[in-house]
Amino acid sequence: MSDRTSTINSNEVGVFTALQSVVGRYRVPIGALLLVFSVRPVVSMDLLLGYGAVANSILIWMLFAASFNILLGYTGLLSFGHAMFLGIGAYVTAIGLARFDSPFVLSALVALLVAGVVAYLIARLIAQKGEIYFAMLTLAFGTTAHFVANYDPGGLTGGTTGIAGGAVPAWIETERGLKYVSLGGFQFDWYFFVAAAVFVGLLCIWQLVRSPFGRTLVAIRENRDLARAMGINTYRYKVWAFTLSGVVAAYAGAILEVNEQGATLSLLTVQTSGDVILMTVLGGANYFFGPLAGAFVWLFAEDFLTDFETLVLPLEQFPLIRVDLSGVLSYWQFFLGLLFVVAVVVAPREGIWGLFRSVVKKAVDRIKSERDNA
Amino acid sequence: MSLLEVAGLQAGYETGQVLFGVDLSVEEDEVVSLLGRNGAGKTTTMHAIVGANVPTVLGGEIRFDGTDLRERRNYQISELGLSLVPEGRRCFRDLTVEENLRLAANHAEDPLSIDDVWDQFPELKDMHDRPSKNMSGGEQQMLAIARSLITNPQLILMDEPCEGLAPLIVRRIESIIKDINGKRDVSVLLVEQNVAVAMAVAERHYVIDEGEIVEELSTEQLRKDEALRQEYLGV
Amino acid sequence: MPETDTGERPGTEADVTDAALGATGLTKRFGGIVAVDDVNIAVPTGELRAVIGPNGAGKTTLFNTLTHALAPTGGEGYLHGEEITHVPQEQRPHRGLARSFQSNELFNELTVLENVRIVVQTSETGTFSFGLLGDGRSQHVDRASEILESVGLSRKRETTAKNLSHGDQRRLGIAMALATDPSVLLLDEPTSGLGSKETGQITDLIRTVQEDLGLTLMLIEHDMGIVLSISDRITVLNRGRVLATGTPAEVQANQEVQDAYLGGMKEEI
Amino acid sequence: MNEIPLPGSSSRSLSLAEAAIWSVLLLVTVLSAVTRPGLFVDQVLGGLVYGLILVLIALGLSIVLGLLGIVNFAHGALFMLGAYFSYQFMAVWGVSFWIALIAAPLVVGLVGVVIERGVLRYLYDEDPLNGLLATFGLSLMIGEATRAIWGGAPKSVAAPQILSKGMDLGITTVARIRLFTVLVAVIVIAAVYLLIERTDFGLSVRAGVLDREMAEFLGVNMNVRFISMFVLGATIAGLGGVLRGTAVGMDVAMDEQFIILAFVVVVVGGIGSLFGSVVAGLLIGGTAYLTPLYLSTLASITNIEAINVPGIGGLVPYLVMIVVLLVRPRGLFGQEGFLE
Repeated sequence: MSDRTSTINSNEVGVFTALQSVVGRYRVPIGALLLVFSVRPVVSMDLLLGYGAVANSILIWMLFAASFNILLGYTGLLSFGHAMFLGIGAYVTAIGLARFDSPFVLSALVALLVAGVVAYLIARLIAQKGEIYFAMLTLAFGTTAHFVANYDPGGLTGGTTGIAGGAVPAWIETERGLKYVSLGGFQFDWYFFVAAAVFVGLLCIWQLVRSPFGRTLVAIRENRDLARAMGINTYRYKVWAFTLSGVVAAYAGAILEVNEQGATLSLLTVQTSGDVILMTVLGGANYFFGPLAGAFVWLFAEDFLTDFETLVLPLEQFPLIRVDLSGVLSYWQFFLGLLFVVAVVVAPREGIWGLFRSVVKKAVDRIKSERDNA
Repeated sequence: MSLLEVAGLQAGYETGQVLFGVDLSVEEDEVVSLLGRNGAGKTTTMHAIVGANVPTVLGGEIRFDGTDLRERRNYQISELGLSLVPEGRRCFRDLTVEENLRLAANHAEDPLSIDDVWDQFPELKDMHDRPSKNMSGGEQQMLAIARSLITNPQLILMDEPCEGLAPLIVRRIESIIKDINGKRDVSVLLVEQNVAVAMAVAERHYVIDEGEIVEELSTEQLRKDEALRQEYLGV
Repeated sequence: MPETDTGERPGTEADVTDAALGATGLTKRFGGIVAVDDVNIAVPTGELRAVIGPNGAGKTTLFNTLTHALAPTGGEGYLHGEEITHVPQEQRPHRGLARSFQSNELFNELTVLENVRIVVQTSETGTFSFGLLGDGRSQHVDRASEILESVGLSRKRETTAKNLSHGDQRRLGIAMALATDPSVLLLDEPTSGLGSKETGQITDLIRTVQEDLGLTLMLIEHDMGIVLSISDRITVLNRGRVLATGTPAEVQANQEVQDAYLGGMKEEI
Repeated sequence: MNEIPLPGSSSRSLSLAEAAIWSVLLLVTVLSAVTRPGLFVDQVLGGLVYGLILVLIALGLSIVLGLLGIVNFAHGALFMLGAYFSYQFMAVWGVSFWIALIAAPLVVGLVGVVIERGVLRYLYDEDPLNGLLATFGLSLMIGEATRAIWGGAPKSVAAPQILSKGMDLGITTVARIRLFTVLVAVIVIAAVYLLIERTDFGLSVRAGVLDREMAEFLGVNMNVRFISMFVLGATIAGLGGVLRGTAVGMDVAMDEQFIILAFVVVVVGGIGSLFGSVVAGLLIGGTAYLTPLYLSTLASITNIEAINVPGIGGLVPYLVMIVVLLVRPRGLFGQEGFLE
């Protein structure tokens, strides 16, 4: 639990120096910073994918999953319609760029505003419903958003084809399939822009969940009746949690729009909403980094397992067993689904990140006790 | 050998142990009461005996008619002739009176006929097709007792059957308990806070406090021992 | 309206508009069952009022109705002379009316300090506050620590609430109620499930906070020893109705109370 | 402070507006039926078949939800498996439709046993969200397994001769398999109703829904009943899959599409009410098929082509649900306090 706020245990304070305590206190932003700039180098390693193109989407989906976890992990609300806000972010930005020739920043700001207003209005209608009803109603509103985009009102959304042409900001340059940002004479890799933007988004979420507002959300998740008895207006907190989570999702959507050079209808499907649930729970809704881990594993596995063909044991150099897995692993979702089911049954809020933490903690404890014994 | 024999029973919940060695027994054809203030462990004892989901039994023995109850699942106790009238009645709210009774009879070894029950509880017969949620507290309590009785048990465990009921109804329930004990030779273990009710129907009384039986006495002794009533029952 | 009376005789109450906490004709029905039946109550400022009655008498439902955790079916509620019948539950702590729960209701996964700190924060910022800037840990910690000190939980401030002992959970519940900075405090069986040693400690704690903070207290309690020793006056409930109200001596002497609640020893059957 | 009003507390004093709405509906119905009788009958029947298929899935969902408190997202996958198993029986092994009609649902029932024993029993008495999430993962697994075994391309099977012909109703022709679907669904629904309301087994199941532990104290072995009801629900969903697969074919997307709509049916009908599920299934099937027709009728009368929204039929179930839940928070026949 302590991961959320990086609480410093009182017995640790004596041990850590002041510097270490600052690191401990800000370990979430520091971790996030390290994370966003290491995703591409890591996935590009030969042992893993050998290429880094997927890193951009991984980062954006991490942010999207983290925005979703404001609801599921911190407030305890399960939404089946979160894709709606990712989609609004992408669509409104694309409409601004392609249909009104407005600059990217303005389009994106309008996108966040629209997402916020839509989320606020929906939340006011449904925030007080029981969890099953809440999930079903978010699903209904999400489906409605998909319908509207598909209906192509006023030729804005482009129907089934989505918005493809003219939806890239002027400061994006493409060379041989790779995107570069060119701002005021500087030119740098699009990946760094995504990393910085995602980092800013993660920082906002971190600040949100550690703020008094965010801690109140956790209290509501833990015991709604007690929260009310102690003077907390649970309804308004839920409404604003839903709204802010929608705005951050739209922010991820705006970045995704540039990354994919347009908005596609698939962003608004129930499947997208389902994927973000799967990622978040698989990664561990209990932790700030849980959904990020889940998004990474999900998207990485998609590329890695689909490419994976032959399993050689124990080592490439000494092949004793050679299994052709290409036929099986192309159905990678089956195995991730299995992992997901096991995670929910064994420890529903822990996920991969919780498992990773407890393994690390055990190892540290063992080293400590060995050192003490010696 | 006693009909019900509980020895050294320890039990508790997630939040901590509640029973620290309860010893009690019920003989055939006897009405015994288990007295104690709130939180003393009365309902926990009852639930431990019948094998409820909570509490967890941590140690001790529970024997009914020679059978080790700890080996039995909660749905296997009724076939042994042990029946529970739980705290708060727990009638199936959407089922009618007759359905409540039929359900119990369906799963008993040698049930009474429904007419036997109507004879004992004529007021229930008049409302046989009414869902139990539409009945008053007293009527629901009658139904809960009737539901136990129709399984033709050897022993009924009753958990505060007079809770929140008007004096007239309390009298009626007292007479029912005496009646089923007298006419049908059913033993009753009665959990009560109301000493008057316990003294009216039971011959022998256990007093439980902080998870242990602290006293076992006759009605006469209980009547006389004001200090004990003050200390353990707050009376 | 109840009689305007000094409240000397058992079964009578002072004027609700003079009282810290009051109710007239308060009623709560569940389907066919009347759990709280036309209850008049008026607890003067600074009084410690015990509510007793057999199981199922409607004591907790009375608390739930007074705090609007359950909307009353009829009647009015008053706080410091002001009518609050329709004030929502979450606003009442901000007006000075707080409560603890019979079962241990806590924010289970949070630490002891966090449990109290969130209530302090709520008490200072209102039923809703954006409070997006700042750090949830540093604000209001001092006040929360002070309260934990006063209930004797300082050493356990970093313990997760669900891992506390039963007695400490009760303390934490009281600490959270105190953190709302109440003028009127309702305690629902603060000693239930505790051993005699812990019961004594909690009783002392209740007495201390009442004296230190000048609280008006209303308390559901089964232990007659505690009730007789600490309460100024006692209200006896039976089947949802007020049977009698008076000083411990008056209530003990009341025949009706003897019959209905205390076991009716003299009653012949 | 609390300036936000709580939704869903509307009054019942809208009789005039209601009367207006009903009379407009009636008028449009009559107009549609008169101007395009063939299409009207087609749509009514289409809605009926579609709605009944939804009811077949919703029955199992509703039972599992009421009895075990689990929102079984994998129930749609069982429905899909029914269709694919019938394909395996009929197209691959060459078994007759009539045998597949019985055998495929039974095999689905077996899969149900595996799911119940392998996963769901660990989730009883847990947070309902966990059940929803775990079964969501299961449906993903079954979906991928289906894709791996039978491929991603749509499949179809040939209905037997007697059902493949059309039946001439004068104004339109109806495929007999659709009428057969209606017949089977009605029989199944009636049988489930009788089982639950009229038998001792059903009595013990109803008691278990209300207070599981008390029923066990009275000697009911609830576990056995839970498993049987789960398997029954799975089998019925499988049967629905066979009927749907035979009538219009199958693909791997039918899982998600139908489970979501079946949930909509359960929620609109009111969680815990079988009768509500039946009514809601027919309501949703009917509105999904009739709304496009009504809108096109309205468009042709008023000459406003914009009314004729393409693809509106797919959205109607959700709109119905939003409206129903905002007006009646527990659905049409839902009970107080259930899963709130």
